[in-house]
Amino acid sequence: MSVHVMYYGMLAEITGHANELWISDENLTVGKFRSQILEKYPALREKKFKVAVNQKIAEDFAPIDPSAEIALLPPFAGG
Amino acid sequence: MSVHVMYYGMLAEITGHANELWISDENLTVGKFRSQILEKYPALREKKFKVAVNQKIAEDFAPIDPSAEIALLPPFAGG
Amino acid sequence: MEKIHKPKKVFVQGPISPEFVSKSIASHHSKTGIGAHAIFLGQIRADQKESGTVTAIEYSAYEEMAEHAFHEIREKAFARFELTCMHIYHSLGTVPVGEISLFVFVSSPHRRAAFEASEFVVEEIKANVPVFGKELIGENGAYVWKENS
Amino acid sequence: MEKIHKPKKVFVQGPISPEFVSKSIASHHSKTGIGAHAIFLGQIRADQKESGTVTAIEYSAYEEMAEHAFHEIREKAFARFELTCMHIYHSLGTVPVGEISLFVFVSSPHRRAAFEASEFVVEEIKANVPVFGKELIGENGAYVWKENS
Repeated sequence: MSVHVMYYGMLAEITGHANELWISDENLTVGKFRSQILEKYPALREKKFKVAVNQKIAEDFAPIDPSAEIALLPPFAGG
Repeated sequence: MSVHVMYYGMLAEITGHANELWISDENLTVGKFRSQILEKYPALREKKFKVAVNQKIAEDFAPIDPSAEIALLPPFAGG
Repeated sequence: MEKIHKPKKVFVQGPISPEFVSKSIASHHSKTGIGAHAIFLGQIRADQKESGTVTAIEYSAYEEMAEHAFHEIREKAFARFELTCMHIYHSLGTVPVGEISLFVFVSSPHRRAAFEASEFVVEEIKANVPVFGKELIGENGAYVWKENS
Repeated sequence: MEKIHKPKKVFVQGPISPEFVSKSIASHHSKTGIGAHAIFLGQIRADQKESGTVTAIEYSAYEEMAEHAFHEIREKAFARFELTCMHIYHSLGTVPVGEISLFVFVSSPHRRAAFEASEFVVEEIKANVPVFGKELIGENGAYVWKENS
């Protein structure tokens, strides 16, 4: 499966791009996706981030379907 | 003794004037003054008011000296 | 930072204009230690009374005592909260419905102090400042005296 | 009274001007059920960092998700407090120190609801809206990423 992934703020600096197509052999949950992404970008291990699926913060057990929009969000700084 | 008394808001309507010179045979406390004023203006009995002596809200036991400025204050309505 | 809090003129004649508020905000542009402003505005409501609808409030005050009371509120607020500045304006005379009669403006490095001070100052004004208000009703000179709750 | 709370445009490019605030205030003149406005303004502080002094914050956002989050905050605030109206504006792009990046404006018949809603909305924005900020430092392109506490 492949899903659309977006990186915001400092996370885009670390990954080197604002978005990419994420290819995976298996069906993904947020938790699985999280471990794959830490493997690809080890520098993310030191950063706090949340994963949004279809514009909602998602827990690790949540499934990701192929049409989902995934976003990696660094700490919020509004205001 | 005689002291300067001021009436504010609805109290000036009841007494019919904004201020007057208050003449008393005896030395006054706030409590004594309060009973004298209720005697002169019985309509005040139905009204809530505070007595300020020299621009501070005063309790009944507080003495009033002859140079004091007395004010009768109806409920506050600022804001 | 203001270290000395001189008594300031609080009363203004008639309504407080939105432009006055924006000028006050703009004047804090150079105070770059401020992170949070909290503003409270009291607006005259067209309340329904037995005798009709409120059209305006006519404010009066025991002015000297009121200015002292405002000054004490300022001092207490500066002592209690981490404030950079603070401004209070209150109308005297007639303020029609929909217009503003109270403007409380507090500024702080951080939002918590701004929120808390704003509420504190407004409650203190309502409770402790000798301001009196006649709610004018309809067109025939009727009125009721206002009382804070 | 607004009965339907349509999603509203929250983001504006660059600083929010004091004149914009005064126009918003003036537009409530005809809402004569309002007795209390509470306004919160976030202003950019010239904080000292290890590498120098903050000169501006450059804001970005996950805009679609942020607009949804703002909408949810509006809905929650209207459900929880007796509000007549509510407006939120947040800057995107560069906002220099001393300028305003957040404007939260709530109005109610009574002050208690206005105070509580103002605080609620600001805290919700800080915690739940995906807005990101780069604190620009000095003249040489240095920066640090801001994180709300």
